[in-house]
Amino acid sequence: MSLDTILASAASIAAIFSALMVIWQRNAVISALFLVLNLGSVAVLFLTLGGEFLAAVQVIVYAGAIMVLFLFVITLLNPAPLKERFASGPVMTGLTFALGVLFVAALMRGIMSLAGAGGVMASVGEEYGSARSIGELLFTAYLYPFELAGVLLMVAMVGAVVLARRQTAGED
Amino acid sequence: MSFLHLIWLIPLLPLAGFVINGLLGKRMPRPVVSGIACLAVLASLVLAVGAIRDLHDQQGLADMLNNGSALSAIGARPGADGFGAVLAPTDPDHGLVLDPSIPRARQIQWTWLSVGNLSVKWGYSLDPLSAIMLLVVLGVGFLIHVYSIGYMAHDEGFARFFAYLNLFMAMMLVLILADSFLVMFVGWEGVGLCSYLLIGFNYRDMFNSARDQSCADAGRKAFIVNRIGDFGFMLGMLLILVTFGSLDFGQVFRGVHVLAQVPGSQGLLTAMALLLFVGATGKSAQIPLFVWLPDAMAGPTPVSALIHAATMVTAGVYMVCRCAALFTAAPLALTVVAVVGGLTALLAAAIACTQTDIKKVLAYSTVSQLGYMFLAAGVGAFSFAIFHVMTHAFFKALLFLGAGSVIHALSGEQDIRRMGRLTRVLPWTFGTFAVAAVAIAGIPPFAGFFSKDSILAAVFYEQPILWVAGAFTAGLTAFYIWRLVFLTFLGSDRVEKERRGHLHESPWSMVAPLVMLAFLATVGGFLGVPAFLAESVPGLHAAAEWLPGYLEPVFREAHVVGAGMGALGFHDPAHGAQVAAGSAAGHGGVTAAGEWGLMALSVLLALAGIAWAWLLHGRAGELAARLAAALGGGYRLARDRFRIDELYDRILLKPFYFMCRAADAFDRFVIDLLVNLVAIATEITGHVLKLFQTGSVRAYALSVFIGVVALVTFLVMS
Amino acid sequence: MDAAMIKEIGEIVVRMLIIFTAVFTGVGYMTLVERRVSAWMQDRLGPNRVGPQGLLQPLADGLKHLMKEDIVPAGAHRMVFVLAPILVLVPAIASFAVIPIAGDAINLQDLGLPWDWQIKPFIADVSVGLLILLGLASLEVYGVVLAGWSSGSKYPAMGALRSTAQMISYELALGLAVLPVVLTTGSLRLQTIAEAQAGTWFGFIPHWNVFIHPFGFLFLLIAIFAETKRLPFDLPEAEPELVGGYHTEYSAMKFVMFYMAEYSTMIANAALMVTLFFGGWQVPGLALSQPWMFLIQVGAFSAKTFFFLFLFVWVRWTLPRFRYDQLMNLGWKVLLELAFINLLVVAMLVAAGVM
Amino acid sequence: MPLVAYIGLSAILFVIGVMGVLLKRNALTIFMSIELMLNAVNVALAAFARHHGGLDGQIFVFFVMTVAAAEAAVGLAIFIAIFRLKKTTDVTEINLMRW
Repeated sequence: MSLDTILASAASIAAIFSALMVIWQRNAVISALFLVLNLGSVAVLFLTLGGEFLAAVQVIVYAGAIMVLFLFVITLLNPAPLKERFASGPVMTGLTFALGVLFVAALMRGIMSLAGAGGVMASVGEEYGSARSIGELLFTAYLYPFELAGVLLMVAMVGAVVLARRQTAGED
Repeated sequence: MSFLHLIWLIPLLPLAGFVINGLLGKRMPRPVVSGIACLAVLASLVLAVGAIRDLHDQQGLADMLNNGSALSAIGARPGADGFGAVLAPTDPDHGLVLDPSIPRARQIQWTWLSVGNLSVKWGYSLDPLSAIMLLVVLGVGFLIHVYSIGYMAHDEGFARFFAYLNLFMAMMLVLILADSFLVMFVGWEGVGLCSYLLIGFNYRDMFNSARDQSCADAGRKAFIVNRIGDFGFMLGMLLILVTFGSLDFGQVFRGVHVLAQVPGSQGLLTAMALLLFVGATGKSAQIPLFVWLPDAMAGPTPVSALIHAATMVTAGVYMVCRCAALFTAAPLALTVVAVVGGLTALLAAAIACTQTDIKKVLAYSTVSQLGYMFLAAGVGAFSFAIFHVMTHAFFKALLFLGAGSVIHALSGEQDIRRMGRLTRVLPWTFGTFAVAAVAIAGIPPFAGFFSKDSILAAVFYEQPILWVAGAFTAGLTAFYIWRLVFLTFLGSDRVEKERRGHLHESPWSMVAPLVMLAFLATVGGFLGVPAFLAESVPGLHAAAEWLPGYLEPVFREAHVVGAGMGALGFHDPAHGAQVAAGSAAGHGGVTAAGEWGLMALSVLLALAGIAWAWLLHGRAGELAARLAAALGGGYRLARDRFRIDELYDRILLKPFYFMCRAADAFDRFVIDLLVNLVAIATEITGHVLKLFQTGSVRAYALSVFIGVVALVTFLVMS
Repeated sequence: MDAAMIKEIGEIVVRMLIIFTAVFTGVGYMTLVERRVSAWMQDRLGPNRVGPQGLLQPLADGLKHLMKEDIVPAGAHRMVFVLAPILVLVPAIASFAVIPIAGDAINLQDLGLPWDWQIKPFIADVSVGLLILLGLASLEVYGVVLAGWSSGSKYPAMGALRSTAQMISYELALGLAVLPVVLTTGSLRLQTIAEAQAGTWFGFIPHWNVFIHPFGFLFLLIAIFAETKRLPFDLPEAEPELVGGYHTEYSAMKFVMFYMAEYSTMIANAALMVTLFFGGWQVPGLALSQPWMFLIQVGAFSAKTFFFLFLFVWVRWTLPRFRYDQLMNLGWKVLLELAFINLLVVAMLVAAGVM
Repeated sequence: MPLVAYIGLSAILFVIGVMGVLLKRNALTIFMSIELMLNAVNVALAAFARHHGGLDGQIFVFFVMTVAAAEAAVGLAIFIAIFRLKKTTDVTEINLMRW
């Protein structure tokens, strides 16, 4: 057991636990906090996968921006916590959950075929996942999608401003 | 840089005038509007004259060809200005291509269409044939533009009128300069559109209240009848495209020469020629599609003069002449052309004798004269056809403009029964009108005499029967035109009282073009003095058959491989040397005496017609009425235009309406029923399906998820 | 546990000891400095009773707060209420992990100690150190927003919303302001950035980024004032308007944690400015043998950092407060654009080969 | 940790996210569950990238984050608008798309 494996296992357990808590909690704020924990665990997983830059971006973008926005909206609106945990009755919930388990089982069966020689991680150099290497790829091979992503963010920004804007008198 | 490089500008300038006047005309003062319109045409005229001069500058052409590489280095960037000029040896596909032997200058500007193997280039070509048409159209067009300044002075749609007129000029120039069938078709349709717009110019006014027709209806009629012809043109084009794989004139005609050698190809060639001729009958108002032209008189008179007398209606003749190679390769088609032309000439002249509307008379006269042109083309005398196009443009435009001047003076009166004794009031108009009348009647030495006589002489040797019709028509022509003169200007004063107060001679802008045209109608004929005449009259040597000689290279090219030429003595290859020398056209060994005899006969016929007109209408008396009564049914038939409109109504429109109603019923009760059944089924299905539309996004997501699970499970298990 | 492992762990522990001790001491004494300096500026004495010149005052304050009653309001969400101050403090402290305090590692034997341990001048050597700093700065928002929400009362909620909006807004300008430095240095590793500022121009002007990116520094300074919610941008806790902002309901040790977080953020940001723009631990033209080099570099770093801490205090007691809409306008409509233009210009100059 | 473990973890996280979307009543939590799913996919992408030794998978993660950010911004704005209208976050109450 290397340090990496210990770290990855711990992060995996944390990720699964926090994900479960996200959907178990009735209070949206607590859910959001567990989601942050989940995102942090995933960032650690990225680190163990050699994604140093990715982990940093995960923290900055997901935890630092997206989830803050979630929390900001939740606290801004401050809706009363809902009484029911789930939307459907217990039978429906149970069935849906069973469906999920079936899905995981099916996926696992498929994933297991990767085990053995097919699932070996490639050995990578020092530069793997660094800001420089990612940046080089982004600005060369993926320049076009990168620019499109910029446009997407721009559109989203305008859309968000328009949607969330309170309609003042005189407008219809 | 010679004027030949600027050919592209010739149609573009009037188009620019159209754009400017069309967009901004309403906001500009009238002098500016008319100034732009006239200057655009004038500038085109200057460019055209310059280009034609350069075309015949042998030295210049040689220099340009020799310096081809140097020049092409200057103008060789086809993309740079879009019209880069390149000379032949270096790059034949772009810019200027010179052929000094014709002489011909082609300017191919860009590839317009490129579909599969078909590649149509937008190109112009200038050769003697298009040069003559160019000068006629631009010259007469410019005069009529000037005339319109005065004629339309009081009209609300001043700017609109000049915009349309300029657009027409642009389209006509495209038609003339076209280097391929498709480009010609653009101009062809463009002038048709302008014709429609201008006929219906006063679209609110009634044109024929008896038949409840507005001017817009007249325009529509012209357009629809033309569409029938255009359809023929289009089919002909497609047939040519399928056969030769190209629409470029040069390639097609080379293909024709090759095809003509193939035994059994006559049917195909005849079909092509006849289909194109259908287009020509539409545009040039020949039997059976001539019915639109008289109604086209609903347009303002300058329009009638420009479009429906001098230029557009001759497009059909021009097209047939342009396709001379094709028509000569299909003798049967050529015969059809001649027969149709002759019959139209006769029929229209007969109708013209009975009409009482001044413009209607002139309209039928136009149809009749166009018939002459086709008659000439039909016997292979293409250069005489073009000669007549030219002289006709001069005197018929003059007649129309004179008629316009009369109408203008009489505040819109068009019925010659309510005119008379106008010589004093309209001296200039009368003078010039009389010149035109003499010219059309065929009295030497006016323009009409030479062209008509040349045609009749050519016809006499090719189709003697048609010559009879032609000669008789000549007499009729002299009769009806002088009937018009006598009724309008001479005789008793029958002008209505309320119109008398406004009587006045037209302003200078109208009179000046009249004088100019009168001059042309007087001397225009000397461009084509028959050879025997020129030889016998001192000082005319230089003028001997100048125009046919000038045009000859174009038509000689059409006869390079004279398939089926044996029947045509006029352009028999046996006389090729003679023809090329530009001297006597040969006429298949006709003697000078025979020529003299024919000429004398036609002059006699013309004089007889004039005398007859004077007898009937020039002096007081009941002779005309008594004659009309004596002729009875025949007269009424001619007066009612042989009831051809009604005939079309009966045999074409009625069955067509019936078919339409049947189709309508079928559509309503069969197709709609099916469609409605489908719609009802869809609606019912929708009503059932909407039950699943709970509005709960979670439910939708769940169904998606079930599908995903099923799919993944299936994939993993298999 | 073999010797190598002991050595490795020992090295890490010593590094952490040095840095965190320094930070906590710094935080404690910053409270004193603030009170003394403000008193000095207002011609007062300030706390000078506990120990000589009041030097033991922080200790006394800490003790006092420890013994106070820890109140959790009735309407509060208990778990989050407890979690919030921790979430504020941890990122603030964690920031120091990547900030280098000296150039080269030092061997404890050089200091006369018996262990042959190489002590690096930072806790974690991360190649994306600057990103980590920015990420941690953005995480501080959580504590603030949760503190406001969990208090279950209006003033803290308002204060939290204000703080959050303000911090999110100025984070962008902050990030954009430091990017030019990254562009010219070509690294996100703070030690590399500090090392790149060695040397001088003409022998007397230090090769510091502040002289290359004066605007970047200016924008960073303004953004940091807003990030730390200090005057003139202390709207979230503006006493006359919001009583005390998001930590109104907090008391005892939890309140101390907020307080500590504020000061440690200040120190971290000051250190960041020093590292990015003022050569970090660089002392121009100095070349000595270990351990003196190490000690002098640490001293230089501390001195520079203290200068900025003093600036914070100085400004706080000098300038008036902005209005909230002015603050937002400044952030979104002025600072962001200017920082962006600055970045663009620098990027163009770099591309053109000028920088 | 071997590739299989990462991918398995990704699958589990993904299904938990799906469960959240299907079962939760609070629109905000549903939204968070979507983020969970996106993250699960990110783990798989990064793991496969490491497996192949290339960086393209990480680039994809980068783009997924971009899309997630855009989605969060617009989604939350929509959510605010809906909350203003219906005064609730309960999706069972929000069925405007019903026939």
